[in-house]
Amino acid sequence: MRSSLTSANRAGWAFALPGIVLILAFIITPFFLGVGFSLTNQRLISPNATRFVGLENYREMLNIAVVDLQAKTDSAGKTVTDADGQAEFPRLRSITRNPDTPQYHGMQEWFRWVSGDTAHVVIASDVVFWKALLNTCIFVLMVAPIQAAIALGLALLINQKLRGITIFRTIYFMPVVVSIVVVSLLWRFIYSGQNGLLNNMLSFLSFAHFQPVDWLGNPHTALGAIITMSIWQAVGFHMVIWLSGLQTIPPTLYEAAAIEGSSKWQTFRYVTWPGLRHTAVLVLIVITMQAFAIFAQIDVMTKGGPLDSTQTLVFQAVQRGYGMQNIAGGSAISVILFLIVLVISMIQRWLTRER
Amino acid sequence: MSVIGSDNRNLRLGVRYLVLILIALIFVLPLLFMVMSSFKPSDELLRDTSSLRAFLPVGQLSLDNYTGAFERAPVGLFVFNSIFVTGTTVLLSLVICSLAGFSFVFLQWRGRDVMLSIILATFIVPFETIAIPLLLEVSKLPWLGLDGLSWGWLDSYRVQIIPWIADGLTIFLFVQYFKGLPGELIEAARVEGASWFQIYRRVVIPLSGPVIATAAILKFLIMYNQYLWPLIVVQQEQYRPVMVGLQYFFQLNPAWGEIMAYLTLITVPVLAFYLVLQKAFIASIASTGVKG
Amino acid sequence: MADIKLRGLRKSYGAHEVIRGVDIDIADGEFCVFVGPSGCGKSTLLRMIAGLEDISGGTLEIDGERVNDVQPRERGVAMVFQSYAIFPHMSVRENMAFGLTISGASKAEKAEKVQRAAEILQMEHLLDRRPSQLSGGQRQRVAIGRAITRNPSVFLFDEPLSNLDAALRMDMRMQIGKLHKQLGATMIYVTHDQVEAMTLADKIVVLRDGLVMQSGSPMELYHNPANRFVAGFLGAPSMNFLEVEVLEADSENAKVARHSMDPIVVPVRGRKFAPGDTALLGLRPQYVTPSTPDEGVLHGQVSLVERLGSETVVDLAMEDGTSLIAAFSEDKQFERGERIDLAFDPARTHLFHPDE
Amino acid sequence: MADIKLRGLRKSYGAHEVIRGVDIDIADGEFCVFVGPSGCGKSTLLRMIAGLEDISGGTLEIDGERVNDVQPRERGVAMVFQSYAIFPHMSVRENMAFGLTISGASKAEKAEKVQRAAEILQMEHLLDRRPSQLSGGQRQRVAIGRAITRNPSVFLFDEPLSNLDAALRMDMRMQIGKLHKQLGATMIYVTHDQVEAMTLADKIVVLRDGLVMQSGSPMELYHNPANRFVAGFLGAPSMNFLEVEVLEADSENAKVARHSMDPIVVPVRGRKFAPGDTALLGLRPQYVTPSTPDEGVLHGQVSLVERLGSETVVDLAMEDGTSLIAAFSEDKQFERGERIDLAFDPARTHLFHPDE
Amino acid sequence: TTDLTMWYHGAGNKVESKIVNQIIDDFNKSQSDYKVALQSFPQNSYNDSVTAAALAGNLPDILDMDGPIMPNWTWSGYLQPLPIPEDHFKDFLPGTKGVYDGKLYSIGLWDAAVALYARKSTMKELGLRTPTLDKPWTKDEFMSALEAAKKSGKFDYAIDLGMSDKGEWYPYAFLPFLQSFGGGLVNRETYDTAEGVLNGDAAIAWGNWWQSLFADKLAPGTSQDPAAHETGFIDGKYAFSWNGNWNAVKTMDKVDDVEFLPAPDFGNGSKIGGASWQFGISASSTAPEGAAEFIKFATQDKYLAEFSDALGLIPATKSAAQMTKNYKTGGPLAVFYGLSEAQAEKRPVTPGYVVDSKVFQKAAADIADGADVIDTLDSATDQINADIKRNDGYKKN
Ligand SMILES: Nc1ncnc2c1ncn2[C@@H]1O[C@H](COP(=O)(O)OP(=O)(O)OP(=O)(O)O)[C@@H](O)[C@H]1O
Ligand SMILES: Nc1ncnc2c1ncn2[C@@H]1O[C@H](COP(=O)(O)OP(=O)(O)OP(=O)(O)O)[C@@H](O)[C@H]1O
Ligand SMILES: [Mg+2]
Ligand SMILES: [Mg+2]
Repeated sequence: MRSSLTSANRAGWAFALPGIVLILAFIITPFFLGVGFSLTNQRLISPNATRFVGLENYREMLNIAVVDLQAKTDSAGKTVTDADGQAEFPRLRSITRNPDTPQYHGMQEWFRWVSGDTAHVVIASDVVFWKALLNTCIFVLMVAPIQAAIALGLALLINQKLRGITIFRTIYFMPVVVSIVVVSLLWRFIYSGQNGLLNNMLSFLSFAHFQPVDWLGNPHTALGAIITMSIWQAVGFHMVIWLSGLQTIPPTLYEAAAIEGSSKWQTFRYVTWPGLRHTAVLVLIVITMQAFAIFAQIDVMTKGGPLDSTQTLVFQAVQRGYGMQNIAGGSAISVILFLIVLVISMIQRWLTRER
Repeated sequence: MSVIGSDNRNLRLGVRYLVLILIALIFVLPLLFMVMSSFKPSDELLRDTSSLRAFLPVGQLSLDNYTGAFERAPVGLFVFNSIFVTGTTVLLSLVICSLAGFSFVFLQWRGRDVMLSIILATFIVPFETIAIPLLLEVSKLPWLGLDGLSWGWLDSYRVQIIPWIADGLTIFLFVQYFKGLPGELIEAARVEGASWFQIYRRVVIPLSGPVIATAAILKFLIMYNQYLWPLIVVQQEQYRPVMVGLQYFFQLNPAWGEIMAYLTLITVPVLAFYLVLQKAFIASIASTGVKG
Repeated sequence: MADIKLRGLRKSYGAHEVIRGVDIDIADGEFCVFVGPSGCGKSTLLRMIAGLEDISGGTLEIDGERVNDVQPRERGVAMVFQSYAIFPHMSVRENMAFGLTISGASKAEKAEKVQRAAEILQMEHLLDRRPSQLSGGQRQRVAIGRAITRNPSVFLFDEPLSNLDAALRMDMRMQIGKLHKQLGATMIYVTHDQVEAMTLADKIVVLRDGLVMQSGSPMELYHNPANRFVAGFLGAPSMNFLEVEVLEADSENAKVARHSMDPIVVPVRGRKFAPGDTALLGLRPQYVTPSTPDEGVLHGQVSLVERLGSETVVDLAMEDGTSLIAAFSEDKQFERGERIDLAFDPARTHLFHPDE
Repeated sequence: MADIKLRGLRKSYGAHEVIRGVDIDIADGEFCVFVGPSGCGKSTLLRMIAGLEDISGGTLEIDGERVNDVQPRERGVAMVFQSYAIFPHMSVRENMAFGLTISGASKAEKAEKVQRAAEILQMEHLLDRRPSQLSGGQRQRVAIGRAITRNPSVFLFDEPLSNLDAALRMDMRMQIGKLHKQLGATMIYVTHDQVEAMTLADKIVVLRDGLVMQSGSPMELYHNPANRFVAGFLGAPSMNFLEVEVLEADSENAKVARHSMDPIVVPVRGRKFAPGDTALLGLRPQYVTPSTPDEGVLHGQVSLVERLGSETVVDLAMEDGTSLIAAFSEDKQFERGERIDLAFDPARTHLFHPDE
Repeated sequence: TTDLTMWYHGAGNKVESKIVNQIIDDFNKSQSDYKVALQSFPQNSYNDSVTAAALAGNLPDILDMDGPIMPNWTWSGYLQPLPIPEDHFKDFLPGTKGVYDGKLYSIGLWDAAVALYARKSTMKELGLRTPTLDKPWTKDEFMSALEAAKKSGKFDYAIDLGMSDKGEWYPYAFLPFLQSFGGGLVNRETYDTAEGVLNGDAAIAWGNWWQSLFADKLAPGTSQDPAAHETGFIDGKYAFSWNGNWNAVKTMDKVDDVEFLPAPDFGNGSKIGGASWQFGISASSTAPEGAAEFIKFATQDKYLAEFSDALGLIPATKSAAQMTKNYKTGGPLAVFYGLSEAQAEKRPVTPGYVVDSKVFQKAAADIADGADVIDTLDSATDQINADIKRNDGYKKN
């Protein structure tokens, strides 16, 4: 229903206009330029003319297939096995570099699973992209809930009326004010595999039972290490957002709840949490967006390694756009990222809509 | 107060503080490492990284790293540039984004909802991915300065400021907050004859302390930590900000001591900014708090 | 100068219609009071006049002009909100001066007007407080203060005195009455307080479920309620309704009787009854007087006594099981269960159809 | 079961002391009403009893135990807030059931109790609304509903009926009275409504500026006010105070006179006066009766008439310039400027020292 | 006078800046036709800055660049050939000359070299032969030296390869190993494919060897922290270090008996990377003659020597070398001059190198981290080929 009284076409436009113009000029326009690039073979620098290639860049990135490898057999027709008794398979290059299967040329293995004498290999033209996509999703799925929850916990903790609480408030916030680049540099020392602080501390705390871990050098721990550090760095910011949400809840509601005999948890459940609805939407969306944009940590700490275990989409977009001078490819990643995040934020908003 | 009660109370209080302090350690130690290291010679600080010494002011402490940092790079200039660019952007951004947020929440106009969705969608675009098209764009934009019309914004403060003023996230922050303000206050002001701008100025903004602080901090951090953008749009040292300046220290042999000194130096203004804001923030909450 | 005309005004929230076609004329300078049960739409109507709610149907005219789509700030109204709506970030002084600040009044003017309002409201000592440091009644007075520092042509008050004590309320009531005379402004006033309604109003509008039940001068409504609802709504304690049988009726009077009450002749005030009809005899508690058993028309046993000092309200269980409220303008002592006999002046009763 | 003892209770906000040493005993099951001017500290006192405000001095005992430092949730009280404090994100139903939800009551129990409360409050049709969709009075009823669905041993009501219309208010008042009898719970009730205070209270406590002026049964306070403040505060319109000169006085009576009023003998009710003293003669407006010029003791000109239907309040300008309010329990018509003569029963007057 | 702008990558490097400024001052004073103004950039981000400026049409007259990127910039049209006859630089080390398409586009004041850092004492203790330029270690000798070091138990790792420095260091320092094995990054004749070069048998052999270094814990892997890289050899945690000559002076200060050994020969000769920073003239320069004047002025022996003394880099000419304290005959670093002269091989001279180097870097890191050697090399090959295809073979048109 359109309301005639609150409608103020001119005032409304006038107030929003500066913001809209700026966003249009400096975000939307370049973004669409980028979308345009992703449909060409645009290079960062090149004397060659730019060509329209349609969805070629996307096809190259998304192209994926499953091929089967049959275990090697000896002259007797028996399956050759290696030392561990596992069937041995021919190399993938017998397919990807085989003139008979040109459709698989230029594709690499992403992962495989073996059933009996057959190995099913998922191959893709752009394995790194798929890995980056997967890692980014893992990163977001880990960081968003954990960071939001810890931040809320901290906010509740420092929302107490205690002497000197602002000191703690400031301390918890401190990592936020330090640039993520700086933080990543510092944590590289902490995570160091041989004599890193973390290893030494853990070993001290466990009375030397702890085996040093090469946190950033081990494909199994690298992403986790980066997740932990990212949460550590940004949690203070979200704590402050939660805090300001907490402080907008009218004290009388707490009083009413107290009178009604509600316990701490019940007060949280029935008063605090519902009162934080707007804030929760905000925090979740902000964290998700920031998490999807993860770049600096990777750039400083691992450059996507080891073994692509920390590749992420934005890192890849930058790597391609600048490092590999393939602006078209980089733009295509950005567009895909945009679409993913758009869908997610629409789902998020739908889930948290006003009912 | 009974004796038992007070003991219990003190115990509970003690536990609370203990928890607070333990958590504080987690947050403060890496930064302590940074600060302490800035007083140590490079090789010593590297050696110390493996032990608790990293957090302690032990060894040969001196200010050499600081003098070294100042010799290596015009630190003062970089800090000034960053603060100037950041400060200007934050101020403009708060004004422009809060106006937009106000318009989206309290006013109704044709195309409002569509516009809002579009703007909110923009904060999904990571900057890294639009940097190049944006660079191409700003290198061709006109500017009317004191010395007449010129083309191209490169090598200036404005190129570091203007594109960053408005962003979807800041507008979103304001929109979310404004939605939660009691509508009747706006109504009261309207009946009192206030124009929309007066409502914005005198009612909404004074009540928006928390969100202004949040948005300011966020923007400040984003701006202060700018790296890629100034790197590609600014060629002259005179306009370089602190994060580009950090690269001065990564030579073939990074001067870790000086790096730590530099990091400490550039972190101080942000911390100061936060402390000031926090005070304002708390004051604004105290004054707007409602009692039953 | 502003006269206000509501013509077939309607308001819906979704499918729920809360104002269902209201016509009211408020003359320039008139003091009009809206009364009605909680939730009947008084605040909504006021907010529509102020321009804070969209009008779903009908027209609203101020000063002869259709203002359905005019912004509140252009309507020249001041309003006291039921929920106060004072600005938490401003001191009392700033709150009161808000309208003046907005219109760019000089410092001196602001200071003077605020000072005057504060005197009227007896809150000069609170001018520098924040709203959070005020009691409920004090907040309400700030809201009134904000409205009266301006000189609008229309005042809208939404239960402005509900949180004040009797003495202060009386005082404020008189101040508002005075203000009305002085300024000659049109005032629309929502209240639950009958005294306020009766004493302040030039015209009372009784609402029910989004419809106007009756409007007119206080005495008109009190003495000639248009229907049973209005009769019951005005006056405290409210009118008793006794079921009676019509024995005879003409255009002036009717003869009615009921179990254990001898037939009496009562005025029909324009209503039509036929013999044999069942009717309701309306009898204000104040018009019932104690009497001797043989003079008395009504007899009952005291089931509840409320002593208010200058008045005593008695709830009587009558022989046929119905109850009757009687109010005596004296402090009287009754025992529960005591039997009393009552008389009343038939000329002061009202006769209604049961389904009105 | 809970009796409540306040002993020397104090409360300061910074340097500002708003409760300045209050002693009150409230017996188990008693219905105690706090009255007093706006800002005198009623809400603060209530909030202190509830445990929502720190106690700056003195002790508060519930059921014989000192509870100064006990958490609200452990005090077993239910409270209706002056500002309602209903949860905006819950439906009316959920709001009312809140206390039960908290204590883990079964669904059936919640449904039943909410249903009962809704019936009492006449808001069954609103149960699924959100607070933002309710009118002021409806919100207030939700707050009452939340308190009464539980069975606490102490009820605290802060002006619970201020936003309701007369009829509903009377109804609610009776419901609360009934509830009190049924549950036998201790109730403390803040109100500005004299009728509520007089009818509900076992004991009324009159407060002023953070101090208790008098406490006792309604009739005690009405007929034997301890001081001029209480006398003026209770009763509406409030008592007239006429300056008189004491001619003679003993322990029982005093003979007083004033310009243009012949000497009369009035009771001193324990106060001491000496001949030649100036005193104030308190005279309730209801106890003034019209009379013939020669019987009349007071003479004046009508300066204001307020007709309330069953009562008529007249403001008289007397010959010496002071004004006098008279209330007649009838609808009477007076002209402004009309001269009237009044009589009163000296035995019903009160005599006060001027500086009380 | 004509104003010339010049960009240089030395921001933050006090010594380097001082000399560059000195040269510019001298030049400006030496004549009155041209006036050079300097803008310094931090090295790490220098290429990005130049690329951005080029995109925005904002290049200076004179700029310096890392050797291997020159073909790319030339191909993209940023640079113009130096208007200086080639024999002007005939005495210059081959690594300092940026030739593409038969034309000289850039000239360096110095070259850099990599050597195997070792302690004399360690060598003796482990009983190792000291390799020479003429007779470098073979692969087996090298590996047994590492094994010996590991077995001695005195070191955390036998050799530090500098794996923490994930940048141009990888191709610069490790590509020569691959070349010594007989492999390469791309076909150096046609520059149109990497097939068979980067994933041929020689390359696979290299990959297996490379992986074994880390699998056998002879060298710290990609997660090595920068601190360990810097202090490890000096603190005696590593027996050997594969390191650049720019670290030589500093190491000599701390380790008296350090010596610099030539690269081992893995079958196809000892090889190290060549080509360091060089000066060139932008295509958009309006006064190329002036720029050329400056370049000629700056490449005088005295400045070459000055740079070398200050930074420890190899001066571009023999005559300049004689003027330095480290590289004159018998000087402590003279060995590097020989290394550079004898072993330096340029990285592939193709515009595609920018991408190739990134691909190599990732492949080397992945193999070190344990990835399948053949699959990784295949994948790298595919990427390079795809890039070449995407750029229409990097042909000029
Ligand atoms: N936070 C505060 N700081 C300072 N003064 C306060 C604060 N809260 C209340 N007061 C003052 O304390 C006094 C008592 O307030 P309280 O709310 O108890 O009054 P009340 O008797 O309930 O009045 P009302 O009938 O108007 O609701 C008032 O004068 C009020 O201005
Ligand atoms: N936003 C809304 N959505 C749906 N119904 C609403 C909304 N606001 C008010 N109502 C309903 O409209 C009716 C009229 O409300 P209004 O506030 O005008 O009542 P009122 O006469 O002022 O009552 P009170 O005396 O209790 O303040 C009520 O029944 C209320 O429940
Ligand atoms: Mg209302
Ligand atoms: Mg109160």
